[in-house]
Amino acid sequence: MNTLHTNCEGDETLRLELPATLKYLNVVGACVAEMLAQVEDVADMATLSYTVQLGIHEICTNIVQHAYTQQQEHKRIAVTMEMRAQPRCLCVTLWDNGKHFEQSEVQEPLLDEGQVHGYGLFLVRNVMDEVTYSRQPEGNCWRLAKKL
Amino acid sequence: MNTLHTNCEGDETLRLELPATLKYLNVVGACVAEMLAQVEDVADMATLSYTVQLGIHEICTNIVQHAYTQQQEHKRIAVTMEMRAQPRCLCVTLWDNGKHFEQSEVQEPLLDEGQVHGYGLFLVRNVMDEVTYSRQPEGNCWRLAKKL
Amino acid sequence: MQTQTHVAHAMTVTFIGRLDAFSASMHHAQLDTLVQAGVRHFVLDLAGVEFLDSAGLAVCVRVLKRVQQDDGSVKMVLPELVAARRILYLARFDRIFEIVASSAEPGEENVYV
Amino acid sequence: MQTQTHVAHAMTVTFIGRLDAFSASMHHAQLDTLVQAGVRHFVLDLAGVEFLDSAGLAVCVRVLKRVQQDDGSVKMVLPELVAARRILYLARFDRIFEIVASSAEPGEENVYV
Ligand SMILES: Nc1ncnc2c1ncn2[C@@H]1O[C@H](COP(=O)(O)OP(=O)(O)O)[C@@H](O)[C@H]1O
Ligand SMILES: Nc1ncnc2c1ncn2[C@@H]1O[C@H](COP(=O)(O)OP(=O)(O)O)[C@@H](O)[C@H]1O
Repeated sequence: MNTLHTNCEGDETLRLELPATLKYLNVVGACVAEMLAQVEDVADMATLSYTVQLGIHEICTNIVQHAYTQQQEHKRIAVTMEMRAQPRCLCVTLWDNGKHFEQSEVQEPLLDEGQVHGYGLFLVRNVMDEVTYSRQPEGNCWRLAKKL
Repeated sequence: MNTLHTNCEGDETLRLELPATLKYLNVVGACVAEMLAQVEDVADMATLSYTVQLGIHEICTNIVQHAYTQQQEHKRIAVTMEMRAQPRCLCVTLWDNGKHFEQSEVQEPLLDEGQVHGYGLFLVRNVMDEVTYSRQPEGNCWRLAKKL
Repeated sequence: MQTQTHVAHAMTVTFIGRLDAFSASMHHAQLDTLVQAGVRHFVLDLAGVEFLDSAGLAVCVRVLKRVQQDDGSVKMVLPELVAARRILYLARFDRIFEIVASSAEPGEENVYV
Repeated sequence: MQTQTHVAHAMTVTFIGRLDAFSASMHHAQLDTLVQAGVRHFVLDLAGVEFLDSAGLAVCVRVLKRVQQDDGSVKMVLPELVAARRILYLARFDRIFEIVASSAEPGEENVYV
């Protein structure tokens, strides 16, 4: 699965580092939108841009609302973005220093009943081509990729 | 003059680090626009947002076209942005590792004749409330501030 | 905002712009106020929604769960934005909510949020 | 794009979107092509310009300097965007260029860039 993300930290990487508060998340979306706006020959760029922004946004809101709930200080999110060729894709990495994520504790949403939470990671997995989480010495690391 | 910029690196700082190429400069503008979009009670936000984006954009294009002309590698721009209160202002710092800037070599544009270059810093000084350049151990440092 | 205690007919709530994690707590509060004011039948008009995320989905489901206990109902007008509509289909909202073409029924009450 | 060698009347060049450092080299090239094709009188229509920077200003001045040597002229339609218009006034473009209200003259030639 995680094949798009190799060597994703080159000279063309864009880095954004921001306070882990909901009010700044629009900035992340705007950066993604501008990076994608430069990509040519994509059939439905408006929809693609929306879904990629959504995927990244969901990971960010989870960091704000789950990883950093107990923490009072040093709540930051670091995001790196890079356009790659062959296959053409946008690779995004998100870092935080909050609580670890435990996949085993997460339940799939029961779609037919409607959920008051639990749609976030479900949407991310559905709109992105790659989603991986790992614990690194530097912190929690989420890697997303979307083919263009 | 340089009074707005004290203590501008707090928990609310947003950092952006990107390749020093013209094609990525829209991303910087989009970040600034989103940060300003959250500010309330500004009389003509559309014009204000445009002029602040322009000021930052001019410093960036100068870094790309003057500071990094001779350099082949490691051409990066680091930008920090922060909204401050009392007086309410946006503080922006731009860093590069290129050639030093020499104020003494710069001529004011002859406005009545029209110039094929030389409008950049003139515009920056006219649209921002503070503009300072300094050489720091970490590199060239441009500080801009705009009262809101 | 309407505050009468008995509302038999449907109340249309029109969302504009972002319906996301940042605005969710405000939207929760607004819908709660309407439920407390006696509204049991809603039309959530998402036609003008420009950005919808999982927290926005949760806002819709939460009001449904609350009024369902009281034989209430929630209908939904889909966003015009194709991408946002797709998110609602992904979450199978067309099975959970009755999708209606438009909220424009003359004489209906309307709240913009 | 027009390429005839003698053009007596004014050529309107309409700029849309960004007129900035990123697009400047392309715009320089396009205007150069027109000058080489014999155009001496220009109307630069900036009405639809959304972002204008110092490089965009330089694009306008450069074509002026080129055609002035040949008794040419450059008129300008200001951007509709107030902020962009202010930048032109800051640079005193109202003194360097003849400002006209609109480029819409029937029968005139038009190039969109
Ligand atoms: N970044 C994170 N750090 C820690 N826990 C997380 C993180 N993201 C998600 N989780 C856990 O996974 C669960 C499911 O997340 P999600 O699908 O986004 O739905 P929701 O956020 O609505 O609960 C969360 O309730 C939380 O327990
Ligand atoms: N970041 C920089 N590093 C080095 N030199 C610079 C920098 N910015 C501006 N300069 C010098 O100052 C001059 C004036 O800059 P400016 O007013 O922006 O006009 P222009 O870029 O059109 O020449 C430039 O021509 C260049 O010599």
